[in-house]
Amino acid sequence: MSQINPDEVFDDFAEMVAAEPGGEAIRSCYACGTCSAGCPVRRVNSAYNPRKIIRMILLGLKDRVLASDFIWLCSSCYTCQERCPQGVKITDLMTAVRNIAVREGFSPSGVAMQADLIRRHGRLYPLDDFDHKKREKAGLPPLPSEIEEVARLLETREK
Amino acid sequence: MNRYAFFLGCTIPARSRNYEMSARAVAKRLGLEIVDIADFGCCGFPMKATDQAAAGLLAARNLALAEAAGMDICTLCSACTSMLSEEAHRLAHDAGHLAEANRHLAGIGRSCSGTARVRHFARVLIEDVGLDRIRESITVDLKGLPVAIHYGCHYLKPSEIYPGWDDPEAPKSIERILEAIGARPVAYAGEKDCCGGAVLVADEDTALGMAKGKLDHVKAAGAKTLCVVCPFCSVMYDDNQKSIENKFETRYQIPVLFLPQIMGLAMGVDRKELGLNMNVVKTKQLTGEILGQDE
Amino acid sequence: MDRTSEDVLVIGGGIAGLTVALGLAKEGWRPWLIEKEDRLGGHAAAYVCKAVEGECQRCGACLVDLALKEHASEARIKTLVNAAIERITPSGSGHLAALETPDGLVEQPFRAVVLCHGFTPFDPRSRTNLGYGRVPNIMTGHELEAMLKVTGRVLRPSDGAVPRQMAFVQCVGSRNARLGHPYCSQVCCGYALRMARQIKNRLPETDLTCFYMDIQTYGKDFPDVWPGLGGEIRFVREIPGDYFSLEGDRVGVLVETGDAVEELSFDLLVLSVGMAPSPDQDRFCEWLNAPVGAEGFLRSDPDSGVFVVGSAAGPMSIVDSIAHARAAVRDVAGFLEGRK
Amino acid sequence: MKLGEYDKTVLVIGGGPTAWEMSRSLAQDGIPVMVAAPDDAERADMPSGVEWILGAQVTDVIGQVGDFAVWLKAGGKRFERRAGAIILALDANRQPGVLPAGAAFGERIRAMTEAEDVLFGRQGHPSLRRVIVLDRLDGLSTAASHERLLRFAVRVQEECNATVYVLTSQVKVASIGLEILYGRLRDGGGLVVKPDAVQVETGDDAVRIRFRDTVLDEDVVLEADMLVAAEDEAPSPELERLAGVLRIERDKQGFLQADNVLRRPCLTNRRGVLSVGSSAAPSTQWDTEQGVTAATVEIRELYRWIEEEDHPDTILYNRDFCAFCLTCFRVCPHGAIHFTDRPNFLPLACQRCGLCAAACPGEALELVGYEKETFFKTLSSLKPLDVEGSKRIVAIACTKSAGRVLNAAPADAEIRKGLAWVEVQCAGTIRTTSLLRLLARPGLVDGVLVLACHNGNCRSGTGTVVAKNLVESVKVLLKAIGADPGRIGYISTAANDEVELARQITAFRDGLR
Repeated sequence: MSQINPDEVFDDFAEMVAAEPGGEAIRSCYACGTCSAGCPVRRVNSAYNPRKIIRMILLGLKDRVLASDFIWLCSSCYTCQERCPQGVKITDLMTAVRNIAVREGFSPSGVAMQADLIRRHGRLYPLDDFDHKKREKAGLPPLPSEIEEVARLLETREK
Repeated sequence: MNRYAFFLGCTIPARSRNYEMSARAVAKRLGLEIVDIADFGCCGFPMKATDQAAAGLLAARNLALAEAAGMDICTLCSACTSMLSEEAHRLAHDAGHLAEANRHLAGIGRSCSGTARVRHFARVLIEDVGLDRIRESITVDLKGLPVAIHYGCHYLKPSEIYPGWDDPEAPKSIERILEAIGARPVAYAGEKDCCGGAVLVADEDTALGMAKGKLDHVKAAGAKTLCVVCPFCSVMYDDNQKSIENKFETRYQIPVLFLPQIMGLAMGVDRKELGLNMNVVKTKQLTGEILGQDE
Repeated sequence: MDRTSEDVLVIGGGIAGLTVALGLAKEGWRPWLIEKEDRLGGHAAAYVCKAVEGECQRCGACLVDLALKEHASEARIKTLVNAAIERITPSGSGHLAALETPDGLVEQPFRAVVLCHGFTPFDPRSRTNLGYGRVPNIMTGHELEAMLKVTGRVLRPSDGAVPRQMAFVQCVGSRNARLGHPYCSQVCCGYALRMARQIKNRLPETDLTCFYMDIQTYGKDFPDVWPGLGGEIRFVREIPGDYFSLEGDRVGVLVETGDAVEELSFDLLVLSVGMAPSPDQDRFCEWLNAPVGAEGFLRSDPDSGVFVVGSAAGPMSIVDSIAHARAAVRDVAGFLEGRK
Repeated sequence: MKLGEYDKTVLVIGGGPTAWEMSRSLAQDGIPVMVAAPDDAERADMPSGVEWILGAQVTDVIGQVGDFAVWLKAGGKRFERRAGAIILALDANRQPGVLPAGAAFGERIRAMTEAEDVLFGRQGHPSLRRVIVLDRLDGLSTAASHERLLRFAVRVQEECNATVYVLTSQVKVASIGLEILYGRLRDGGGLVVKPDAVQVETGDDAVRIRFRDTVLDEDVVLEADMLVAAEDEAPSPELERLAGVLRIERDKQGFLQADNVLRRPCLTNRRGVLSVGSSAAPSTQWDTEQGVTAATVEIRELYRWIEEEDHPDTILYNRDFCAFCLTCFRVCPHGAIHFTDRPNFLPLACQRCGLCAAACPGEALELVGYEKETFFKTLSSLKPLDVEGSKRIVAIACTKSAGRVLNAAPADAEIRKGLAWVEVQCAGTIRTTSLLRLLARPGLVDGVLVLACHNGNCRSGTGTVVAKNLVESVKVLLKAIGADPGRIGYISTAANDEVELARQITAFRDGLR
């Protein structure tokens, strides 16, 4: 049976999350269970359990959380966030944790790929000739294949 | 007459042209002028997980374009709706954030004041067109076609960015539209459940499992079609219906129609113009029943 | 000191207002007691005696009747029921109250005003996920009290059937930062579990579940009651996430169980709604510029002769309201006598 | 000791903050105060006009409100003082909860009081990284103990800036301000867990605690610099002694106030003997403040009552029938009987329950207004209406509960169908003979009911129990003589319990042959 040991505990992890936009209210959690009970993902895949994730963060289990697969399972449906009696923005909290994970070098290939596509083309699905033809055939107005201004915007920002 | 900056986002122009086509068709019939702004790019939503600040900036850029064009934004994709609305909400309520956004936008010679308004197509229909005009536009009697509504999540939530809009716990907006066009919304268990679209990237099994639950309930409720207002939801229920049927060894054959596709039918718009032939689950039989003919 | 002049206005004829007025009268003052309803007693007068097999459960509901009895034989209190307050304006060192009484408008100056306007039960409609008003057979704890008080039985609103499976959900509208209610309402664990015990005692086959976060120690008998309660009531330390209607108008809820999310269903579900500040509070706040405390309830401002007593000052049980009101008598009298 | 001299001085028992607040409150209202402080620690800022007797112990008290003779022991001397009222205002006596097996108090494991000295004492704040506060896990903590627990935890957090873990089973926040305090703990990084299976291991450099986290459903091992055991308020031995000296009721735990809502906030079974704060019950700061102020109001009212109203005798005593058996002295719940060469009935102390008269074996006592002869006359004059198809019932009802309900009910109410009743001050005063006289009227009376208050809600404390036992004994009697014991019944009720009372009376009526 698994056990959480003192060396897994980072006292400042909760603070780190609370400092990230969306994570502010994490410490208000009462662990009442409203979030998990209503979570459509949790019902299908018990690996995802918002209340447990929050408890892990509050306990300071930094590596376990950031390296996990479960933080990527939130479907961002906001059901929990709408209901949380303490105003914990659970969906936004998951985004915050994901951002931290990415910064610390953990992120599923799919997620990285999406971001890369957008950085490069300004669109998740750059339109190719095939798409243009299809649109024309369907009588839809033409659209640029990609939006290079987006790439510029992100570059100037990262500078 | 109302003009709107028509925001398609990434998925619709490439993957859900039937949604775009039907929306344009319905808009035309209801006298909504929708204007295409070529420079619109990704709303930012897909970047949120990696870098929410960057995502917000992408949204701000689109908002800046709409402001420059002097128009409200009308969206079709719920994810775009929430991403853009959330950013608009922040820009309008957080001066520091507005300044920060403009600092970056300046780099590409753009700026925003946080005044852009973002609304989903369905909301525009209810608030600006009105149910009466929609009723008047009806030429085909849907004879109480039993429709299951999937509102989806971002169309309603987070509610704080949609002041004055529908109640996420007991939504009514689409129901009202469908009733206005002579369809019969059918209640079913798990009506508010998420399609799972956003999980598809991370874990297909979970995503499909979520979609399956919904399809089971819809089938049990005896609905003839499932009505959606977001391309992601459509991907889960329409594009993936077959793989769900195979994966779980079951059978649904439930046509999944975008709201404007159903509306178009009621307005007597031709199947092709509504892109009904592009839906993955065949819609012929359904439309045949509605139009009282077997094509 | 001339105590014959009518110097103090007590607003609200609930247990707190009654107790303050009686105390002041005993001290020789001649308070006015004004109540908007047609009867005195407030919320508590509508509460049921929760005794089980001849054992008092210390809910204190019967104490209201004692206060009313005492009030009936107290000539020094000038009582106005069915009366409203038009407004209160500063006048000299005191307050000028315009009172809308059954026999017309009365203007009367007072040196001190005692606000005992009580609380308002939290309205679960404002949190639509709770399903109240939308899902049949979801009722509030206050509605259950009233039902027990009037009929002595529990019946399902939808069909008048006797519920076999009942659930209570605690902390509805309390301990809720989201709603701006950063407080425990103090009474809900007490009233819910006392009623639950009574129901269990009268209909032993009733299956009772209680969804909760923390059970509050209520009453001195709690150490005797609590350990045994587990046998009578199934305690689930979870707050349901979803409330919906099922076959036969049963109430369905989704509950986290640790390893899964379970759908549980009940014939009747009771929302243990907490206390919220009375809607009247805003007017008094404006007229008397009384300060508002961290919990969102009014605070006394003794220097200007404004006193807030009982559940108008914060969530309080009947017994605590009486304690608060008894104590307030000294503060008000002290003010009238010119002592601080 | 002599009685009969009205003295306004209030004797406050206790030497801590509660006693200090109590005496200050009284002094402010111009009431002379004398404090019997068990400890002999001088107090600075003593309220003016307060006589503070250090190291004092109250050894004996007789008399009644306005006129108590009190024996005190202090500085090796024993002396008598007079007081108009007595207020118990002792501070909380705190005891740490039981530590898990294997753990023992020491450097790293301390009780909260001790930890407060170590952490916030003169030697300043030692630097700590983590502190664990371990509360009792049976759910029986109180808002009082958690007010202190939360204050402590927040202080550790803010003054020693350590991470605080609180292990408890139920967070008790049912008192104004506690939820906000709990929020302050969480916002400051404190974590409250509700664990199962707690084990503690002490090392030289740290204390380790292992528990089952019920949210994660996993075992967690935490390391901290100090483990602090939370404390509960427990009644001190001194309270038990004082209960004997003052002859006042204690609750199950031993606090000096019966578990009876009629006694709240500060009353005891003896008029003029009050109990506030931690003397009466585990108390939050709020409870103590209300108790202290309410007690001041109570004293003002009592003195006004003594001065403004006349106080005729309440008990008629017939020496010829008195066996000096002290029964009356024993049964009086209000300490209203002072026994010298004869029982003396103290009119200011008597609360007119009549239990003494009912219990007197020689029937030497009568409660004024309820003299035997007149009462029996009333009984025999009781004529239940002959309602078609209904049995006739005669009830003796306590005026505090059933009497109220029956009087409030309209004449044609179901509850009054074929029922005639007489009210008494307390159901405990009913005599066997009264019941037999009623039962002995067949043809006129089908059933006899004793209607009392619910147990725990009886003004005289024991009246309900006495009444219930009486009815039981009469049932036995009836059985013995071959009569139908079903003809007599006992129902307890409250002034606001009309529906249930009606149901039970109907049930009794339907059960009559």
